[in-house]
Amino acid sequence: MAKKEKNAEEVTFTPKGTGIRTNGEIVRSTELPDPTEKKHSDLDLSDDDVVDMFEQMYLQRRFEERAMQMYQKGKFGGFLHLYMGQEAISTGTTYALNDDDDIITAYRDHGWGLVRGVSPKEGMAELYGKETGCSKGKGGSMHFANVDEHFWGGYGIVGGHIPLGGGIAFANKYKQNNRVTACFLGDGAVPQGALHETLNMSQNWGLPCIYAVENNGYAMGTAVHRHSVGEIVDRADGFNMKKMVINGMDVLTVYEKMKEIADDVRENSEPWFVEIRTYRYRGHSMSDPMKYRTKEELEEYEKLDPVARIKNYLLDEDIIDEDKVEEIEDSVEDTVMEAIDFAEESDFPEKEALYDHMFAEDDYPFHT
Amino acid sequence: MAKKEKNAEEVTFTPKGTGIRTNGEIVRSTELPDPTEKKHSDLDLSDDDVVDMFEQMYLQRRFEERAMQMYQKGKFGGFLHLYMGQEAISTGTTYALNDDDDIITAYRDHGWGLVRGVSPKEGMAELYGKETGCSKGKGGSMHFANVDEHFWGGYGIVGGHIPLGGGIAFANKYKQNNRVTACFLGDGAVPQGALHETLNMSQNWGLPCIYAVENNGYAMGTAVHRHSVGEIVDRADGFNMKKMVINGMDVLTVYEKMKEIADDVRENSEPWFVEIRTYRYRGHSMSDPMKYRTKEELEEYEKLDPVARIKNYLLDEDIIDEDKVEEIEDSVEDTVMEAIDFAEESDFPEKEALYDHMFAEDDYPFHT
Amino acid sequence: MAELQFREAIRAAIDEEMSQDEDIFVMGEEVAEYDGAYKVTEGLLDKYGSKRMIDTPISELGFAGIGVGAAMNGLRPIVEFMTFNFAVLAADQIINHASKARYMTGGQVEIPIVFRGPNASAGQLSATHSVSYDAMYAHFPGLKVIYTSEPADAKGLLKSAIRDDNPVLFMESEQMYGLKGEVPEEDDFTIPIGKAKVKREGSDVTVVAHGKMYHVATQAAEKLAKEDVDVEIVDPRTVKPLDIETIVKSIRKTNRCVVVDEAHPFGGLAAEVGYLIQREAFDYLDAPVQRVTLPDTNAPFAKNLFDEWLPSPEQVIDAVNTVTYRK
Amino acid sequence: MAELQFREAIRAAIDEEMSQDEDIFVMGEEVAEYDGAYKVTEGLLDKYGSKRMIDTPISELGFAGIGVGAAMNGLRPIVEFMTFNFAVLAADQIINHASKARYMTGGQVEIPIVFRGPNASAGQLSATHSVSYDAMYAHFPGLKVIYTSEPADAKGLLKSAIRDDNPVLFMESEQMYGLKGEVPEEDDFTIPIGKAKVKREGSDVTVVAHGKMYHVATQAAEKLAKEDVDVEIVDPRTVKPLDIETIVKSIRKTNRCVVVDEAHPFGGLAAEVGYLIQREAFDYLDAPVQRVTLPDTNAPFAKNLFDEWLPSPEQVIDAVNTVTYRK
Ligand SMILES: Cc1ncc(C[n+]2csc(CCOP(=O)(O)OP(=O)(O)O)c2C)c(N)n1
Ligand SMILES: Cc1ncc(C[n+]2csc(CCOP(=O)(O)OP(=O)(O)O)c2C)c(N)n1
Ligand SMILES: [Mg+2]
Ligand SMILES: [Mg+2]
Repeated sequence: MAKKEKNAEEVTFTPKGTGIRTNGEIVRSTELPDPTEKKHSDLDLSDDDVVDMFEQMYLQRRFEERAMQMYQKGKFGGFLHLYMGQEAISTGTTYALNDDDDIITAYRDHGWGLVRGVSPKEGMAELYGKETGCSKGKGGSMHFANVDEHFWGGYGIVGGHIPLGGGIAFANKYKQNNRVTACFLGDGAVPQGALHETLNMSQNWGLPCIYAVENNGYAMGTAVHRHSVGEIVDRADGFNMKKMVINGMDVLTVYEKMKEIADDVRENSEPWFVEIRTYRYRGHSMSDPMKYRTKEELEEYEKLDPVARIKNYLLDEDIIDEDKVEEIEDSVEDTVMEAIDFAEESDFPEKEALYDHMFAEDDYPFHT
Repeated sequence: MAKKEKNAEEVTFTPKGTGIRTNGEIVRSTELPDPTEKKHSDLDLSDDDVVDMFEQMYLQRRFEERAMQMYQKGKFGGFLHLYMGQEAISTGTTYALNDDDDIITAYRDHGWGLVRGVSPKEGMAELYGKETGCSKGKGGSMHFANVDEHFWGGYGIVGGHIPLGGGIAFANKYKQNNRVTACFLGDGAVPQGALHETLNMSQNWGLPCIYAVENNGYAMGTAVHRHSVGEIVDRADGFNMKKMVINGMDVLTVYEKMKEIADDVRENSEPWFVEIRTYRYRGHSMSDPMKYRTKEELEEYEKLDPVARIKNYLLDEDIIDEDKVEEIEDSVEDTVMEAIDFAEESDFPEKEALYDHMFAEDDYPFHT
Repeated sequence: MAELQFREAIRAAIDEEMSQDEDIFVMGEEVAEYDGAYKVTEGLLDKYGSKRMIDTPISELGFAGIGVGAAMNGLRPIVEFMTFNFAVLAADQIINHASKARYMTGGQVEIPIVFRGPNASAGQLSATHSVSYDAMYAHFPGLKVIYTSEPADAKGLLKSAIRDDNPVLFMESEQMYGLKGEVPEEDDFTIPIGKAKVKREGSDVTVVAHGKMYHVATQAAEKLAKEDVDVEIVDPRTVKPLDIETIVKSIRKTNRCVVVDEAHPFGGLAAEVGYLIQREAFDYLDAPVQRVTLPDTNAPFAKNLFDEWLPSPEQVIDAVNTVTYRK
Repeated sequence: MAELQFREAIRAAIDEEMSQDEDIFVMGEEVAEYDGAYKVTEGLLDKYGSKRMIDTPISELGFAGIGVGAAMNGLRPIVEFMTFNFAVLAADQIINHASKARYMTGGQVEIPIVFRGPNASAGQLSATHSVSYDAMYAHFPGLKVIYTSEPADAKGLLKSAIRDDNPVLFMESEQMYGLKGEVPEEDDFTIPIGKAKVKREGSDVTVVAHGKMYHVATQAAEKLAKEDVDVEIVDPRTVKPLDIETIVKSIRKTNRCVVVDEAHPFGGLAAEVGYLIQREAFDYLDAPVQRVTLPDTNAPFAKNLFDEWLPSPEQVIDAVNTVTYRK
């Protein structure tokens, strides 16, 4: 065969057509599937449920908007990864699951904590690194957790918590307690080997776990198609795993689909691989200049805002009126402001707390 | 939904129906696809080529049979993983590739070394840990290598060499030298995360690499379907990667298919994921009691012996006669016996060699 | 007391604990149907079934992490690595998750998990199968690390490890699995984690040695006894938390110390013990602490080089001669 | 000389070397289009294009291994880890492959690769983002490890690392990226790997400190100077191979030593240096070597605890007081 000589200029290790600066294009991958056409009543949700969903989502939104302000004022340090834009996922999922079903996620975890019982006070105090925080100030933004209510926490090593989710599901199957585990990960975690290893064992062993990717279009500055080949959901095909793509900007859709899936998992003890498409409104963390995406793209998604959407649904369906919405919003605002006061006033951990929670026993002889 | 209570006895983490002892069945996965119907001339192979293929395969077989004897006599130690039964793969592939195409494999590497220019003497001396060995006695059975002839060696961490194969292909693309890399791995390496990570980047970046699984039915004592869900080749689907299943017991088939694939890789700089089905005649290593498979299964595959098959082909097609076959076999036997003599008579490395090949420079100040 | 092989002592520890606690299970490559790559878990599948004896694919990162998750959620996993050389692939789950999740959640989760398997070299298995990993893990807070030298220690400490509510790395030696020793049979026989043991009393020099090196030290001590050098041997047994008091006590008596370690020199247990001795017993030392370790090279395959590479009784004797100024 | 930020010095080293050798390329997460998570590689995509500046997915094990394979096959990769905390996922490629392939093949392959990125903590980033990994890698034969404290050292040593035909781990500090210093501008300015530097002369006590801790040591020295304690500071710069001669020479003069290290105590650089000093300079020591390290706990998030956790100038002063018997 004749050798085909390639031009030096041609060689690149950027997937074709996706280089931001190398070819002037900004490419992103998520095409939102259609939201559900069902009304809440078709989904066996009461009016109160939907009102509560809105309140939960609005709380997540306001909590983070205020947290961002406090961060910018220098009230606390560390990373701050905001969940804004993705609240329909945490909320719809939590409604779809039983209260004793297990949830674990990555470091973008404020929404998950709040909807799973971390009080705004404990959450804000954790951001401030106070001893009253949900993780006693030991974890910070990336490590919200409320294990009593089956929220196992946020984890900061991308992909590292995926096997933990599998292990939680493993224990549930072992104990036959009928609990379903939902393990959320970012699109950026999909290329990690831990996913592949966990999916294989999960399918082989029939672990009752939903592996759900919150595909928000980017891993830091890298658009999905630049880091992962093909469509994310298709990773399931390699393992004959059940799969679904879900619109993550509509809480009713997330609720409907995640409920279907959770029922199936509970019934058959077989895992699912789910891609929930959504959008991250803010930068990756507070220091991100966001050059990798256009203003237009952001604006397009802001029009689809999941919090505004459920609010409008409430109004359009005459479930509550503008006054009631305002009342809810005000009360959420009060809650968040109280949380800030609480965090400000709480104490930092005692010095000795440095050595707490390292080991189960309290007389461990620390090395010096 | 009503809770479905499962019986404690039912819970198991062995894929259904595959427990050897738990349900009395021994299950294996590989169904051989049909071999090619083409004759060697249809494949542009000369008579001499096929004779040479036979000779190469017979050399690999006799080399290992004799090595096994020497090992049992206590002539050398360490692991000894025998390739017997899989010789059609190394041989057919080497014929299908250009001489400067790159090959890398795992620790079951004797056949690959021999067919890629490790002389029987250097190979046997390596098993003996002599300084005349191909890897100067530093590597042993698991680390045959002949980098001058683009055989990058055997590697002992299951799955660990997969990214190395990708990297070799990466460098070839970078240098636009038109070389194709063939990265062989065992079925047991398929569940390693390194595969998943490497496949994603390879497809995304268009690396000219064939990832070829030698599915010999088992990873140690674990049948394929017990460690990997579904069909191995389908792992490609998650990445939209080109794929193929190949009969690995027939050298002409391996040659035909690997050539097609190598041509495609060279033409398009796109990777392939290939499952070559074969059988391991011996235990995993020398200490394996082989309780995980039946005598019948082994016998069934021994009837398909790739070395006997190409020999019969030579005779059936009247390419050479029985006398010539015998002559070749005798000469191979002589070669192997000379290799043993050579290994026996070679010296062990000098004591100082302990510090050789640690660093590129020879004045590295070793820590004490 | 019964005379048991090392592997039998380990198996007995696992078996006794499993029979008392339904939440204990074993997972790893070839642990069940194959009866264990080195037959440590032989017979346990028949006894406990495939719910509690679980064969995994070759996915060290994945199954280590599934173990950690299962431990968080109420089980007590024993995760076997075919060797700790392969556990390097799982390092993220051990270092970033098992050792940290309790702390990061302010104590909301417990992680009662044992990671076990052979450590270090086992004859001519070449560079990737021969490294000792006890010191590496001991470096990281939140992990307990054990590497024993005798069957009784193994049984008593493994039982303690399984009962411990923290992550414990329990290291063994492929080459010692056949070694026999007297082992107490009582169900509640345990040895506390973090206690060294003076295994040979002597007055001239303290040799600190654990795991496989304990036996190298013993051989050296026997030879030295013939030359009237009276060696005291302290076996730390637990690497972390390290019982430095027992070691220092011995040095106060002998005033000299050699540490024998199957790891490479830089930052291994020998470095740590040597540093601590000079800090804690400076005024008692009549000579600098010497160490006998692997050289700073990878494991070679060739038999003669491999023998050269592994610490030998002769090297220990030389080091003792140095600290006693005999030669 | 030019006054450069640390990140600029690193960038200059990469840029100068890339411009001289076509085979050098950079790969890692966000190194190209994003200009680097910490802007170290800013502008290099524009200059060298997407063939040589390569964004990877979050697949540390995979891209580290692709780097090693590419190095074997003739290229000279610079692999960036967003931090060495994430490189734990790639440990198998560094420990089992990069450091061993040359040896196992009897010298048939060379692996001229640099793994670089920030090491250790960077403020309140919690437990999984705060660990120092230099000593861990220094433990394993076949790797060179560098962790510098000043821009000029960084530039000179990174250039040497890129030119080196062996695997080198080059560690930086997120918190030092903005630190400024005078940096030689010549294209052929390099600093040899494995040479420590006496950065402050003094006669009362030797403080050994590298990386971020060098600056903690400097602050301590300045305060101590006011109390007429004359501190000599030795910066090893290269962790492996370690230049113990320069350190010992200093101790022969001062007879006292404190090692400051950003790692945990067990088996860290401080342990190794402390052990070696007692072995090599026993008769010169007027006091046991003391170390100032992180405590044996994970990194806490809370600001007050984090500050408590990180070694401080006060702790260094206390340790100096101890070895000088001042208090
Ligand atoms: C193993 C590892 N590698 C790299 C990082 C640095 N990092 C933190 S978040 C992130 C991007 C993750 O993106 P994605 O999973 O899509 O989550 P998102 O931020 O969009 O929620 C990276 C690279 C890390 N924390 N862990
Ligand atoms: C990371 C790692 N885990 C475990 C092992 C131990 N081990 C060596 S070979 C092997 C089985 C591999 O099977 P396969 O990949 O199918 O290759 P085959 O032996 O059939 O050629 C195992 C578990 C290893 N060498 N490396
Ligand atoms: Mg994302
Ligand atoms: Mg196999």
